[in-house]
Amino acid sequence: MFELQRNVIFGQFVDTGSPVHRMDPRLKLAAAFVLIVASFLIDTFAGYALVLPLLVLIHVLSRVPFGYLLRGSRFFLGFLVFILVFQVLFYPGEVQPSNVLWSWGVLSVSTTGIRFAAIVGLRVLLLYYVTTMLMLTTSLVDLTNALELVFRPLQRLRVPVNEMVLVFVIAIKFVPIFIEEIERLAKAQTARGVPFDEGGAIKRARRIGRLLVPIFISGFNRADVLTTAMNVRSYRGGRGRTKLRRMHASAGDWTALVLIISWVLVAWQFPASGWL
Amino acid sequence: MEAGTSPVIELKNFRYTYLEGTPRAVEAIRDVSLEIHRGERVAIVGATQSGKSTLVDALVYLLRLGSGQVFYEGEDVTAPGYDRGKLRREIGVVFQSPDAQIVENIVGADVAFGPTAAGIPAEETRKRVEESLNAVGLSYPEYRLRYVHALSGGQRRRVAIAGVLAMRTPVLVLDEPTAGLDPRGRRELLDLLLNLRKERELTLVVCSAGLEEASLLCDRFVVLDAGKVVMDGPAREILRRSNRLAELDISLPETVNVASELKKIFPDFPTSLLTEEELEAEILKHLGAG
Amino acid sequence: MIEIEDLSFAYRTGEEDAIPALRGVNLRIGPGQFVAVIGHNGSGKSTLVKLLVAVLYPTEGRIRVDGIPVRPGNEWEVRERISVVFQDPDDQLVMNRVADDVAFGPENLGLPREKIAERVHSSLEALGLEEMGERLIEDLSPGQKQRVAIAGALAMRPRFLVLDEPTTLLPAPVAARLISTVRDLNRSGGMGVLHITHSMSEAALFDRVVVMDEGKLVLDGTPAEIFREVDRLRSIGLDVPPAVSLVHRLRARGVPLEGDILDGADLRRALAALAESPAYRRCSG
Amino acid sequence: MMTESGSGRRGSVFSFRVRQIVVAGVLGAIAVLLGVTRWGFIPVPNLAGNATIMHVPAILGGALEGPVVGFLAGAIFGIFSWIDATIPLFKDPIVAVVPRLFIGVVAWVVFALLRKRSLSVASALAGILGSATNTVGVLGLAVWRGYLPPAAIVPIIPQAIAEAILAAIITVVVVRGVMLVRSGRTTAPETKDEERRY
Repeated sequence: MFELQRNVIFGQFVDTGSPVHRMDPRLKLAAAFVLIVASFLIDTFAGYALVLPLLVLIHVLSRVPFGYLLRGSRFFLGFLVFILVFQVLFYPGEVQPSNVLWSWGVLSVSTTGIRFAAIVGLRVLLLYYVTTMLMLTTSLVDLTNALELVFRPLQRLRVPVNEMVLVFVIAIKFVPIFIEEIERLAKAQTARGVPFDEGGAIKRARRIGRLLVPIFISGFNRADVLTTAMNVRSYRGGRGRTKLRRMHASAGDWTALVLIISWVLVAWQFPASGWL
Repeated sequence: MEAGTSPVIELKNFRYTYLEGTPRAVEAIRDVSLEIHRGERVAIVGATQSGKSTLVDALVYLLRLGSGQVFYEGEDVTAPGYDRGKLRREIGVVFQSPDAQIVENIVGADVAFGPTAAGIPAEETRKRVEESLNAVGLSYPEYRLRYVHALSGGQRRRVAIAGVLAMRTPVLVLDEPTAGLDPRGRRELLDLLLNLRKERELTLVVCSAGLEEASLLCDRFVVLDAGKVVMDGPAREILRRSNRLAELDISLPETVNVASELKKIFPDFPTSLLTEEELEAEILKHLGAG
Repeated sequence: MIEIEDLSFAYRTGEEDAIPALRGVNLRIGPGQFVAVIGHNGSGKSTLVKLLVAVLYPTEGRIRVDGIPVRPGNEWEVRERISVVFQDPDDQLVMNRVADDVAFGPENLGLPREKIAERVHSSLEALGLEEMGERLIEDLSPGQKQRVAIAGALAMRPRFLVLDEPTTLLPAPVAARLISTVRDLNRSGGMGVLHITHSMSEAALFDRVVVMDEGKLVLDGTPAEIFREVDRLRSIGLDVPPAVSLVHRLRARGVPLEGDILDGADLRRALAALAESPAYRRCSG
Repeated sequence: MMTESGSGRRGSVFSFRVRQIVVAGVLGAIAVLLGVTRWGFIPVPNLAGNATIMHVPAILGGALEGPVVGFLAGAIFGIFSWIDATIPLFKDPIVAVVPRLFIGVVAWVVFALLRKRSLSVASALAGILGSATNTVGVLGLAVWRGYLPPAAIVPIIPQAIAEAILAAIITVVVVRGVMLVRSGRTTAPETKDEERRY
């Protein structure tokens, strides 16, 4: 319980140096966005049958071991099965009596319910696969840089892009610092005989509240110093800022993005066109 | 104050890997065996990342199970049924950051925290609070109701020490006791610790990156490098090997630095001097002889 | 040139009366000077820093930086001339990668990309971090983080670098290396340095030492001049370097040591000279 | 206490003060660390086994620092719970992020309205209603997006109540602690306890 950093998987970046890793983070972000939108648009089995192999292909190209991803996904998959069963049993929509396979009180199993749950399951699976692949192949730092660069033109329209990204950057920066601090706190207080893992929920909430007080106080103090430091380094908002970091999108990156967009369009429109 | 025969704390082939099994694993301690006897005053010295903080954690067992054993008074504290609560009532640790250690927001309440948790009656606790606050130079009537957050860094460190003293532990462990203090705070704290050392029969362990205060408080040095004990012996013997210490990035007491300079003109000038008084006497002796 | 005239400042904290943090400070620091400021906690050192970079404004008196008065409206001009490094690098580094953080200041100035790249490169090089641009800051040691902070300050190309206790949290050998790097920067670039510290041995390495106590400037001179005032310094909660203290003792015992002695090497030279001197031979013989 | 001169160049609705950016980042980091260290999950006897308190920093951001900070801290919490989700419905960015934006804003409204009357009541209600915003928003969107049948809400109610109560307790404790430090008071009132221990 003292090695809190053990559990830290915030940002699951695994660098294999693959082409997926090397893709321009801006285009990667755009590709992920397209795929997330796809999960909202596609609602046919054929559509998912077309789009999921694309993710598998990306996964293979990323060279992230399948076992690694699967091990990290056990809890997710278990939970997914659980809510799907729930979804089937309590399906709220209109069901033709002919589609009911089994029912008992409020519980029922119908083909309509199963179909609906299966589509929801595939949608969640796609969302999960997309975000996980994005996080596995892109460091958080590159991701924030990409976010800022992609949305930079909006800064001219007074949308505080730089400011919002900066909030994210500062949060990422402070996580390891606070984890170290909280680790120190937990150790020192255990050494003084504060019982950590005991007591009921209310008692624990109070104890955690009291432990959080020094974290918040130190957080506010750190925030004051950092505010001063940023002011002293001439930070006055995102407008008028320039940027050192440049990103390079290769022809290959653009091709990949175009490919992904077309693939998604096909998966979305092809089944609806009645050809399948 | 003579050292007893059986050690009060003993580490046997202790190894510890921080964040074991993760990509960020660090071998913090690689095979340390160490005996500390009752009444000894030991400094554990090493540069950053040498493993000294992990060693402090091992003493009160604030770790996962590592390999090797840690004994307190002959009992294996790593054994499953061992009462670690008792261990922590026997070994008092003053950590580097008092803010992490202080659990209450009123000075008196914090000092009373340990004894209260240990089930000591109110009357006795109050006596101990008074005694401990006075011992660290914070007058009891003036400070018992003060808010901790309104104190200076040096004062907070004293409150942390008082909280440990109130437990009357036979062993006291101090992690970087004077780090970050200004000259006045540092001097006052050193005086206080020297006084405690004189008045109470304490087994003292001081953890430090440099030998400056360690040389004033302790008479045995255990030097760590990359998780291993590389030197262990009487303070003055270790100080003679100043070149080796400098290689390990351990800062020497200024008195030793001055003595090393003087050795260039007085070839028989001893370098393992700990106090200004000793240095002064030695110079006068050399001048008289010259 | 930093000019401070009759500077007073009081914090206003809620209902309580204003507590004066600075009282009538007069100080001039010329371009390229290498100055240490010492004083115990609460002596007003850190308040002085905040006033210098227009984070706070004087209650009374004036500050001018290269002729620019520090007052609301001028803060950005002032901050382009003075950079500050604070005690804990964790609280002042903004970005997550070394090069990005060093670039943060120049980016705020709206410099063209090539200029920023050049400044980042030269600042990293000056601090011996040229290989570390792409490293994550969280993976660095405290000493390296503090170097990144200094590189970030340097990238602003300031006329003055203010160091607000940057060595307090560092082990002594690491701190010593940092100060020697700053000395090199001062010598090669002509940038003025104002170093606030608790360490008397560090202060002894500077050309000029300013002593503060209870919001007032009490002593100002060369280290040798300042550390002559052993009793005065001790009475205000400060100290002198150990070698100075030793010399003080020896002189009190009648050993006629000549000259200004600040460290072991000075003492060695003085003792060697003494051993050679005829006067000494006569009395010991 | 700190006079800040580094506010945005122009007073647009969209410009944040530097301090707001930094404080929101700090509070977002605390929310994230409650998640990654598992400190943010308190065991309660119910279906999921745990009640989360990860939304508390957003509540505190709203209560102590205003709606902008509450909003941004909630955004960080939301984005984190999206990219790090193990519970399927949070893999949908709409469910994970959108409701979280309002936690701090609601907490701010409640706290600002009631703080003159009683700090503890204001904190407790900010905790409860901030928590409720989170629960109602997440569940509502999850049902709307088809991840949960409406019937699934019933067994989650005890969990939601537990989270609201825990959030209220922690908000009260932390607000009191932070306010005490900010008050600048140096000495506590005399204790009257018969069994005075100090």
